[in-house]
Formats: sequence, structure tokens, C-alpha cells
Amino acid sequence: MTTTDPATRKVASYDIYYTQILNPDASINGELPAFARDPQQLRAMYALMVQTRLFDKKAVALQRTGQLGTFAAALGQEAIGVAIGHALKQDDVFIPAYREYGAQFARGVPMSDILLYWGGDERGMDYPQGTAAYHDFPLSVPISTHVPHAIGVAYATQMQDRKAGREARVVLASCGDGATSKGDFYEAVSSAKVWNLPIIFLVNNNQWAISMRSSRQTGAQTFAQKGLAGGINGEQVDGNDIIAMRLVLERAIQRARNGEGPSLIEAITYRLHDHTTADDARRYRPEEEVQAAWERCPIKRYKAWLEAQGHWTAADEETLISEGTASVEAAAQAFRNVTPEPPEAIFDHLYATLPKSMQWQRDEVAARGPVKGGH
Amino acid sequence: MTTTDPATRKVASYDIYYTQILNPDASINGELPAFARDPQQLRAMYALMVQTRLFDKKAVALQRTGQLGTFAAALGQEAIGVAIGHALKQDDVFIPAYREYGAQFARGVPMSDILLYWGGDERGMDYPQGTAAYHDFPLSVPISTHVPHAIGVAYATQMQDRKAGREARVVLASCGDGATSKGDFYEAVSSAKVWNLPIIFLVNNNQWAISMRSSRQTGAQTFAQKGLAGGINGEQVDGNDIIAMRLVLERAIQRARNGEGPSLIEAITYRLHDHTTADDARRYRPEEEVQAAWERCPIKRYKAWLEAQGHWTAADEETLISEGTASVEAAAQAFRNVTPEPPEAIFDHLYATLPKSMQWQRDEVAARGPVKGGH
Amino acid sequence: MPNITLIEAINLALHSEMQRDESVVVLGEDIGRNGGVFRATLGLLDTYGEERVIDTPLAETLVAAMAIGLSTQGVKAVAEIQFSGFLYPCVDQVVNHAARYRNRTRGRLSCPMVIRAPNSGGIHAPEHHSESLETTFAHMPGIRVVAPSSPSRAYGLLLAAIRDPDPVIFLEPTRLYRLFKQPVEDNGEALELDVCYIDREGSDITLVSWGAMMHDTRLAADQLAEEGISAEVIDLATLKPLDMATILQSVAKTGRCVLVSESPRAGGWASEVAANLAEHGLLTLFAPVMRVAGYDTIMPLAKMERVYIPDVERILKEVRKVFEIAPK
Amino acid sequence: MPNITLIEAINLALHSEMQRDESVVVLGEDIGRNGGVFRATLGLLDTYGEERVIDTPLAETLVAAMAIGLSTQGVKAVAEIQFSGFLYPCVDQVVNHAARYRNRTRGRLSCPMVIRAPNSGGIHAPEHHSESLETTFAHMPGIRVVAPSSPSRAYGLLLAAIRDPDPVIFLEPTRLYRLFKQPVEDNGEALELDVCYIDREGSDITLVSWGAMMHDTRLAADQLAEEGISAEVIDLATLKPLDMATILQSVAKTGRCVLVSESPRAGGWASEVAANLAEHGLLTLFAPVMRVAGYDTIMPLAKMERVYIPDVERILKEVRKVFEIAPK
Ligand SMILES: Cc1ncc(C[n+]2csc(CCOP(=O)(O)OP(=O)(O)O)c2C)c(N)n1
Ligand SMILES: Cc1ncc(C[n+]2csc(CCOP(=O)(O)OP(=O)(O)O)c2C)c(N)n1
Ligand SMILES: [Mg+2]
Ligand SMILES: [Mg+2]
Repeated sequence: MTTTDPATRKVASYDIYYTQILNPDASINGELPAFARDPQQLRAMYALMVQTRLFDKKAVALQRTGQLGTFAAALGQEAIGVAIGHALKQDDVFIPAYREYGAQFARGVPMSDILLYWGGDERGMDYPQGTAAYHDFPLSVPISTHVPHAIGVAYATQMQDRKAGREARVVLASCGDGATSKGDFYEAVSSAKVWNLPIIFLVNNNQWAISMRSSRQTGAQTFAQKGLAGGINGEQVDGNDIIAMRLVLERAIQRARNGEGPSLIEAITYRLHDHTTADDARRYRPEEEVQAAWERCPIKRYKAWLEAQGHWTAADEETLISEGTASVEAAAQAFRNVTPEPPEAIFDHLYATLPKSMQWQRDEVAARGPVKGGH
Repeated sequence: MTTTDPATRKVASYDIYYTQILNPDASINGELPAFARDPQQLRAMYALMVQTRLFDKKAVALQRTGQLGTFAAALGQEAIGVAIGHALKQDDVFIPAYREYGAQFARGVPMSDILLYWGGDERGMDYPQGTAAYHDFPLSVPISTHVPHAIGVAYATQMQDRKAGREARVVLASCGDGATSKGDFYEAVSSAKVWNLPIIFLVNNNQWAISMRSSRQTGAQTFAQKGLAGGINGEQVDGNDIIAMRLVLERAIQRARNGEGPSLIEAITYRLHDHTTADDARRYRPEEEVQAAWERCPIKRYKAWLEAQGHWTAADEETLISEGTASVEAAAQAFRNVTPEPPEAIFDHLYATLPKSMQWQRDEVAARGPVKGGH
Repeated sequence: MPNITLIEAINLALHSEMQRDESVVVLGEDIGRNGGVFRATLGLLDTYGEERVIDTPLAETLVAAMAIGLSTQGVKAVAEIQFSGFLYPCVDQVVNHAARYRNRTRGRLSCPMVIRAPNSGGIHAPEHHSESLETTFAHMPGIRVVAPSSPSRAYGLLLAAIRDPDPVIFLEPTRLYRLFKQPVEDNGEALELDVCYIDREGSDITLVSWGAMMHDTRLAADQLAEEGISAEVIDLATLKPLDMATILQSVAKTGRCVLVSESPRAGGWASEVAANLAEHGLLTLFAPVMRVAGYDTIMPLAKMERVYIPDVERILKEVRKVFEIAPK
Repeated sequence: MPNITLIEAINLALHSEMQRDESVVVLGEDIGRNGGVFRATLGLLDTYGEERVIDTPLAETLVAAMAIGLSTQGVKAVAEIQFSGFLYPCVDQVVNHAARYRNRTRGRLSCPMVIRAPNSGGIHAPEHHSESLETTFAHMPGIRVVAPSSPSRAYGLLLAAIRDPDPVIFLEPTRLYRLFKQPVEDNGEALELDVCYIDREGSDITLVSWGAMMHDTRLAADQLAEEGISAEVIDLATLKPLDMATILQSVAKTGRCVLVSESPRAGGWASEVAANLAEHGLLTLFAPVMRVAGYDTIMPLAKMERVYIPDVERILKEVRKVFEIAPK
């Protein structure tokens, strides 16, 4: 098809962009955004990335020693969670998938809550009052199905914020590359702009969905362009580049806050760990690919750059590791020390008030007491 | 965002094209395709368009007089069905929505079957053996949910055709503008190119989904671009222009047959009738809009052009109307004359063989005989 | 007190509650300018505006998911699905999310939302427009399933459903929408959820039904009364959670029970009632518990829908079997 | 005869039937190179190639819809859904399409397809990985629901399911996957569908179960045997259509019945069996029909899953109630 055919004319054109500021070799493209000239912020971001990784390592160790259930590591994808954590405001709403621990920590989720969750305890989703996370959503295991919740949440916040005459809250829903194949993802993307909602759809393209390469999910050349199906600005960013990651995110958030509607961001990264602790990625992906991906590790390049800028020293690193390790150990201990819920707790938040007709079930469970194989 | 930012580069670009050959004023853009220089084909297409409209009118009349249930008219969208009917080959597979009667007639569905269907008789979906339609799918009322069947069908035909070393069969799934909002549509579009399947997704954009304007379905500027979400070539065509409609369709079909994969075609048309006979469109759309749409009627412009070309005369028209009317009347009569199924027929195609444990239910129904309010 | 149809009662309840509670919004396909395909939402757009009367794209999963999102933010979402046959794309969202947010966050988030849909057949509608979905939802923990059977119950139960702090699937009997009228006062008074309603008292047999089949059940009871048989008629009203106490009490009195439902027999909600009778009522029963239900077939197209849907004749047939085994 | 686990029996049946019938393909998420998250499809890719072993995108509605499309073309699709909790997005496709094509086209098109999924809990899996879906599907007309409870039944029933000309939902008991082994001969012989299997004969009480709970039911019967109570144990195997004849015959003999299921009690498939007993077995029953079932709660996360899942203790408790009311 060509536009020289008089019967055919071009009616729309779309471009997809990719942004990368901090290269794997720690060099910089273009100008640094403001936040990247503030050492305090730069150091805080770094600390949170490392904290995420320390947590991850501990959680895997707990699982390997039979103290935790299946766990999904964030290894290699720390920049995404940390960028979210820094870019969102307190009152914004975060609707996570399950690899954005950095963002959750930044928003006030205790590390022990994440351990509780993967340890098989619902209380790990009862984030503390007073934190930003208190209004956030818990992790979503059914892939992609949480994404359209963002439509309802953003519709509500938009309505409420307009009425109150206050600044728009932004809703960020994250999901994986595999998740973009599901209808739930699309029904959200397709409709978000109908109401011009302040939503960021963040796609963590870590190249794999369990054993499926991202190229096997879809015929689309980029995940960013899936936004076009909803008339939404879609763009790619190096998800291992914390500076570009945060910049692109903050721009999109600002647009949303300004009333310019939804955005879709494809953050390109790599899942350095197995899918979860229940998976063995050696079955399906070559070790060399993983080795090569380590060269693009978000922490490695960022540390090198921070050091080169004089924002980070070996002493800083030592302190961070020792304090970070201590806090992770403390979280693990807190997790181990949690008093088990009584068995009848399985009835206590099912409804606001347990229906009368179900009382006998709760009584039966309470009378029986703890069950073998539980806890 | 600009490409002058050194941190940002363009990684993909997409254009959406619109094709129109026969304008509403019966003038022509560009060159005519081969089929449009063959009077016989031109006349056949015209006859089928008129036949569809005559059928439509009769069906509405039958409904208004209590002889038919709810009916969905194709009024104003005849070019789409007729183009499909002419563009597909015998062994291709058609998976329709419910407004493509022209295509169904061309493929051998008797008009009386469509009446049976809307008259509430399953036998209206048992298309006759020996016709192209025998391997086609029946109408789909649950919007969009039939579209992903195309993935399985095309996967199967591709596998079988390759093995047999024969020309690829093509699968065409059609749906409305409203239907593109559903996840089912997207899961098909997103995945079709993964296997490079010979599928045409045809979106009948008739501007309305019951009372919802197409602009209220999605933030996307075109429905064609929804193909980009699956890396699929998407384009627009004037769905009221039978020549462009067939040309664009045949090109896409040829690409699919050649192994160049799926396409998405947005056919822009207008629903001149109420949504169905159960609807009253005056509640929600201005009469002037409908009047204006009549000016773009696909039959009107085509007839004018055919006449101007000397391919059609008043005598031709008279014969067509009288023969067409007679065949429609005959179909209505055949529909009225159909012997009712016995009540126990509701069990007879539920399974290949009725499970033994269900036999008593069939016996009960058979023993009772016809029920008041049935038929 | 105006004499109104069931669909008018639904409309009245929506108007009434939107007026009273600013946090209530309605959403769904064609519910705005068009007022819904059955006119349940007529006039809401003009009165409460586009922000609270949300015409959605054609996407049922989205409608359910949007209601979930809204309700977690304190916006009480009342979603309409055009026909219950199109509720299936909501199943995942309801069971995996709406039903769970309260429990999985130990009370931090919750989903005070309603999904309304016309349910069951009998109006000669097209394919897929006459399905009975109650059991699919009633089996899910964490939600309520409510099915009104008259204008006044529709009004009172819908108010209750909207005010309920947990998700409610509200299934309206399509063929009763305009079948009869009742005086309904717009007094803003909700009816109690989680209880069955004794429609009429009786001593010889207990007839249990809900939704559209209540109509035929009442007619069957009329017929039985003429024959000197006193039937107690119970309207489940709330299917989940199920108030078996009322039914057991009735069966303890009558010793006989026939259950009437339109959904397919196998695994239908009538089976749940019967199972409870087999457990808790066995010793008070004089006769087998009979279920009059839709056959285990696909709901037929219009021409045969009456073959499928139970009617007075089929109800009476089972009742007579009961009295044959256990004469009065 | 090799001694194999249930998951190995599934794998064996798939290999066996793909070898025998070229028209069989398998599809699903991670079923190719990875061999499925439970390794049910291990080795199929290497043996039968990419064309017949189809790794799909992450989209369950698509998987079901694709199976439908394939099966209408004479390709027998055996789809895997990774965990039954992710079957919900298939519900619409199964009930509105797979179950109907034969009926609505009066036999012209049909869907000889299988959807396999690991079902029920007990392996300390993450959230949403331990659900019991059988009843949601068994209520649907036009399909079959099959649930094996041992390696040999898994092998024979899966062959039968693949050969069946209509859609089959095949729910595999996750926690039995590797719990015990049985000698299974790869003889290509399918077991009969649509019938219950009498696992062991007995005279005092009938215990009915299916899937994973069969294991605990067998253990309970062992315990009862030690106490001198002879339990007849019935494995439903095919839940839909339900072979009540076998159960009724058993209950006619024993006069007592306890039903054991893991899915939530309200509206579970045990209720369907009990309802049939209340109708057809009432006069032969000495005691109430008890259901031991999952509670009407959300399936708890791992720490509490054993509180939810019935076990031998809970089974025996209900059995004892029965014998209290109707002593031997
Ligand atoms: C609806 C659903 N289907 C399948 C699964 C099983 N599953 C868990 S994670 C996963 C892959 C997800 O891939 P992606 O979206 O790329 O996220 P990632 O794990 O790579 O971060 C699958 C298939 C699930 N949890 N939910
Ligand atoms: C899943 C589903 N939801 C809702 C409906 C009710 N309904 C029937 S047609 C229709 C509008 C369809 O619009 P579109 O896809 O544009 O097709 P058109 O009727 O305009 O040809 C709706 C909402 C349905 N049939 N199926
Ligand atoms: Mg991924
Ligand atoms: Mg339309």
C-alpha cells in the first residue's frame, strides 16, 4: 500500500520511542533530569534498589530452607519498583503485579508483610494504616486481572478530586509482558482514554513469562504500541536505567495529573532469577543469555555511575549492606515471630458481618482448634 | 517527546490508511481493480446487495407482524457482506457476527435459515451440506466471543493445508465496532501473528453499538490501529464502497493465502436501521444523522455508477426487484411451512449420544408432547 | 402508593438511592441515554448526570472490574449487565477479586458493589438472552446472590443490595419485568437480606422457589388451594447466604417439599436446598423432596423455551407424586 | 507394568494418544519446552514437534477459544490451564460456545476437546492456586466433567476424555499428583465415562467422593474397617453426567451415606448427589445424608488451607453422627 494510490490516503501515524539515559557502561545520553542532580535522591534510589535485592535474596533463602512458600524474585528488575516508589505521591494509588517490592517498600509496606504473603498468611496484605500503601492494592496473582481495576479506581479518584477541587491523584497499574496478552489488560487500555483517566499502565517487559519468550506472546514488535489500541501514548524505556525509568514515569504521571490522560510505559528489563522459586529456568533458557543480561544489571551500572560522580563510596556501600542486611534479618525474624491466626479467622473477613447461617461453620472450626498440616 | 532528545530514539512507526474508490457521488478515485471491469461480476455484486436489502425488509416486516422474533437488520451495511461473499473461496472459513447476511447467502445459507434462526429455531444454523457455508460458523450473539475461534480454526487449517501441500485456506472473522472493546477480540488480534495465521479480522464500524457511538468505545482514533496491538496490518476502507471494500478484502486475503499473515480491516459504514427490531434508535440518535447517512448508502452510489457505466438498466432493476422479491417471499413461505421440531429435540444434539442418565428427561418431554407457549 | 411493575420498581429503587446517597453510581452498556435495554435506568442520566451514570464500552469484564475499582474507593457501584448470559465474562473478576478483597486484605479494602442483570427466559428473546445464572454465582464464597420475585421485593431488596457492604449479584426475573403490578411505596426502606420470605402460609406442603419461577409457584399453590391442599410458599429472595432455618421450619410443619427452579437441574440451587433437607430435615419428611427444574439441556431458542422452563403443570405433577407417596 | 504417579499417568496417556492419533494436539501456557508447570506434558514437544505441542500466549480465554476452533476442524485439542483458579476466564467460552456448537447447529459442528487443569489444594501453593472448580462446570449442560483419583484412573479416563466426541473438563487432583504410585499399563485402553467406580464394596455405609478427596475417603474407610464398619467407597469419576444409579444402588444396600468434597459446601457437587438421594433414595435411608465439604469461605492461603480442606477426622466425625442416629 502506498500513498501514491489516489484511492488510498494516510489517516493516522504513530511513532514509538525508546528512552535510555544511563547506559550499561555507566555513560550518559543527553541531559540529566533535575532529580538526577540531587545526590540525596540519587543515593536514596540506590539504597532502595540494593535493599530490594537484599530482601529478594533473603526471601529466596527462606524458601530454600522451607520457611517460606513459593516466592517471585525481583532480581534484575529493581529499578522499576524503585522508580515507581519515587515517582508516585502519597495519595496516588498503586495496583501492583508481584515484582515491584521496591515500590511497595517505598510506600510503606513492611518487608515482613511481603514475607507473610508468600508465607501463606493473608495478613501480609493488610498494609499498615498511615502509609501510602494503606490505600494500595495487594499483589495480584491472577495475571493481568487487576489491571482493569485501575479504570474504576481512577474514575472514582477523578470524580472525587474534581469535586474537592484538588490535584488529581494518579493510578499506576503494573503488569508483566505476558500479562499484556490477556483480555483484561486490553479492556483497560482500550477504555482508559474514553474518560481521559489519570492512569499509568506500566509493563515490566522482563523478556519472559515463565518459559515463554516475550516474542512468543504477540506479533507486536513492541509492547509499548499496545497502547495505540486505546489511543494511548505508549513508549519504551530502559527498565534497567533508573534515571530514564523515573524520568519517563514522572513525565507520564505529570501528564496524567495535568488532565492529559493515560499513558503506557514498556520498561525493558530482564528476569535474572527463575520465574519463581518453584521454577527452574535452566529447562528453557540458555545460561549465556542470563550471563549477558547480568551485564545490563540496573544496580551495577548505577553504582558505577554514582561512584564516578562521587556520590557513592565504598564506605557508603559497606554501611548500606550492613544496615540493609540487618533490616532484612529483622523482617525475617518478625515474620517468624508472627503469632498464627486462629483457624476461625478464615471466616472473619469474608463479609463485613458473618451471615447468621454460616455461624455454625465458624463454630465448628473454632471448636476443632489448630489443624495438623496448617502453619 | 522529540527525537532531538539524545536519550530518546524512535524505534517503530506505523501508518493507518483509508481506501475509497467509489465515492458517494458515484465518482471514482484512481484505477478500477480487475473485478470492477467485469460487468458480470459487477452485476452479481449489485444483485446480492439488493437481495440482502429485500431480505432485510421482509424480515423486519415479519417481525413487526409477530411472525419472527427479534431481528438484526443489515440495512446500509450490505456492501460488507457482499464483498465478503465474493472475496472468500469455497473452502475458506467464515466466522460471522450477525449482520453479514449477504456473505452468508453467497456462501449458500438459504434465506429461510436466517429466518428460522431469528424465529427461534436452532435448525436455522444447520447450513446445508454441499455449500461453502456448511463449514462456516453460525451467527454469534455473545459479542466478540467468536473472534478467537478464528485462531484455532486457522491454526488447524494451516496445519492441514501445509501437510496436504495445498493452497492455504483463509479464515475471516467479522465483528462490530462495539465488539472491539472486548478482551476476546484482543486475545485473538494479539496472538494471530505469533503463528502468522491466515486470518482476516473484519470490523464493521457502523458507528454505533446499540446506543453507544463508536467514539465512546475507545480512545483509539481508528479501529484499524487496534491491529497494531498484535503487530497486524490494520487499515480502513469505505465500507459503503463495494469496490474498495472488495479490493481491500481481496488484497488482505491474498496476503494471508501467500503466508504473509493476518490483517485487520475496519470497514466504515453506518447502521441505518435500529440496532434490532427490539430497539428504537430515536431515543439516542438524531434523525438528521441518519438522513445524512442515507446519502452515503452503498446501494445508491453503486447503482448510479453502474448505470452511468451502462452496466445496469431500469429493466434490469425491475427484473431484479421482482425476482428478488419472489425469492424472499418464497423464503418466508418456506420458513412458515417448516414443521416444528418435536419437543424432545432439545436433547438430540446436546451430546453425540445422550448420556443414559439423561434419558428420563427426554422421555418426560416426549411423553408430555407439545407445550403451550412453544412454537 | 403507585401501582408499578417490577422493572419500574427497579428504576424507582435506583432513583431513590441515587437521590439519597451521592456515592452511588450506575454503570453498564447502554444505561445512559438509552436507559438500559429494559429501561431499568430510565431518567437517571438526566437527573444525576454523566459522571454518576456511566455508559461503558462493550466489555463485561471491564464493567465488573470497574465496579470493583470504584467500590474500593468508597463509590458504590451498581453495574448492569444487559442479560445474565453475558455475566460469564464477569465470573473471574467476581470470584477472584470482588469476593476476595475484604478477606485477603483482612478488611483493609472492600467491594460494596452490585451487579444487576435480567435473568432467566420466557420472553422469546434471542439466543443467549434467557439463561439462569444464579447457581454459578451462589456457589462463590464472599458474595451475596439476590433474586426478587415481585415489584415490592425488587424495590426493597435492591435498596438492601446497594447498601450492603459486600458484593451482591442481583438477578432480576426478566419475564416478570412487566407481567404484573403491585403498589410500591418509595419509602426508602430496604428489605432484609439473608432471609427467605414466606409468601403464603400453608400446612400440607412447602413449595420453595425464587425469581421468575415464583410466579408459577404461586399459581400452582392457587390451584392446590382449590383442591383443598394448603401449600406454604417460600421465596428464597437471598439465595446466598441461604436461610435454611425458615425452610426447615416450614418442612417440619408440612412434611413435604417441592423445589421449583428454572436453571438446569443438575447442580442447580434447588439441589442445595434439597441437600440441606436431606441432612437436616430427613426425619421430618413424609415424602421425597422433588425438584422441578430446567432440563439439563442448553436453554433452547424461543420456539422451544417453554419446553424447557418449568410451568404450573410440571409443578403440580411433582406435587401429586409427593401426595401419592404421602397422602394428606 | 511400571509403577507410576498420577502426573506420570497423565503424561503417559498424552504420549500414548498423541502417538496413536495424529489429530491430537496439546496446547497451553508453558507446556512445550517447559513441559508444563507440573510436567504433565514433558517430552511431548521433542516427540511430536512444535506444530502439535502448542505453547500459547498467556491468555486463558484464548486457550479455550483456540481449542474450540481447533476441535471444530477435526483437530482434537487437549488444552492445559495451569491451575484451575485460572479456568474462570474460560467459563464464557465453554458454556456459551464449546457446550453449544453441536446443539445449536443441530450436529453440524462439534467440539471434541479437553481442558485439563490441576484442581484443589493442599500443596501449599500460592494464592489462587488451590481452587476447586468442578461444580462451576458440572452445572453446564452439554459438557462432561471428569475427575480422576488415582494413576490408573487418570490414565484411562484421560484417554476416554480425549476420544469423547464432546467437550470434557478434566480436573486433576493436584495433591495426588505425586502422592502415591500405581502400576499402570500403557495399553491404550480407555475407561468408561459417565459411570461411577466402586472403589471398594461395603455394606454399612456409602462414602462418595471424587478427585483428591478420594484419598482421605479411602483412609477414612480403612479406619472404619478397623472399627468393624464396612464402608462402600464410590468414586464419581465422571461428575457430569452423573451416574446416580450406582450410588442409589449402594445406598439401597447400606442405608447410610456421607459425601466428601473439597469445593465450598454451598452449591457444591455433593449437594447434587444429596438432592438426588433426597428424591430417589429417601425411603431407603436410615439416616441423614451428611456432606463433608470445604467451608463456604475463600480458599485460605497456605497456612490455613488444612483448616479448609476436609480430612479423615472430619469425615469420620460425620460418619459417627450417622451411626449415632442409625446405629448398625
Ligand atoms: C490468569 C493466570 N494465568 C496463569 C498464571 C500462571 N502464571 C503465573 S506468572 C505467569 C507468567 C507471567 O508472566 P509476565 O506477565 O511476563 O510476568 P513476570 O512473571 O515475567 O513478571 C504465569 C503464566 C496466573 N498466575 N494467572
Ligand atoms: C457479550 C455481549 N454483551 C452484550 C450484548 C448485547 N448486545 C447485543 S448487540 C450489542 C452492540 C454490538 O455493537 P457492535 O459490536 O458495534 O455491532 P453492531 O450491532 O453495531 O453491528 C450489544 C451490547 C451481547 N449480545 N453480548
Ligand atoms: Mg515477564
Ligand atoms: Mg456497531
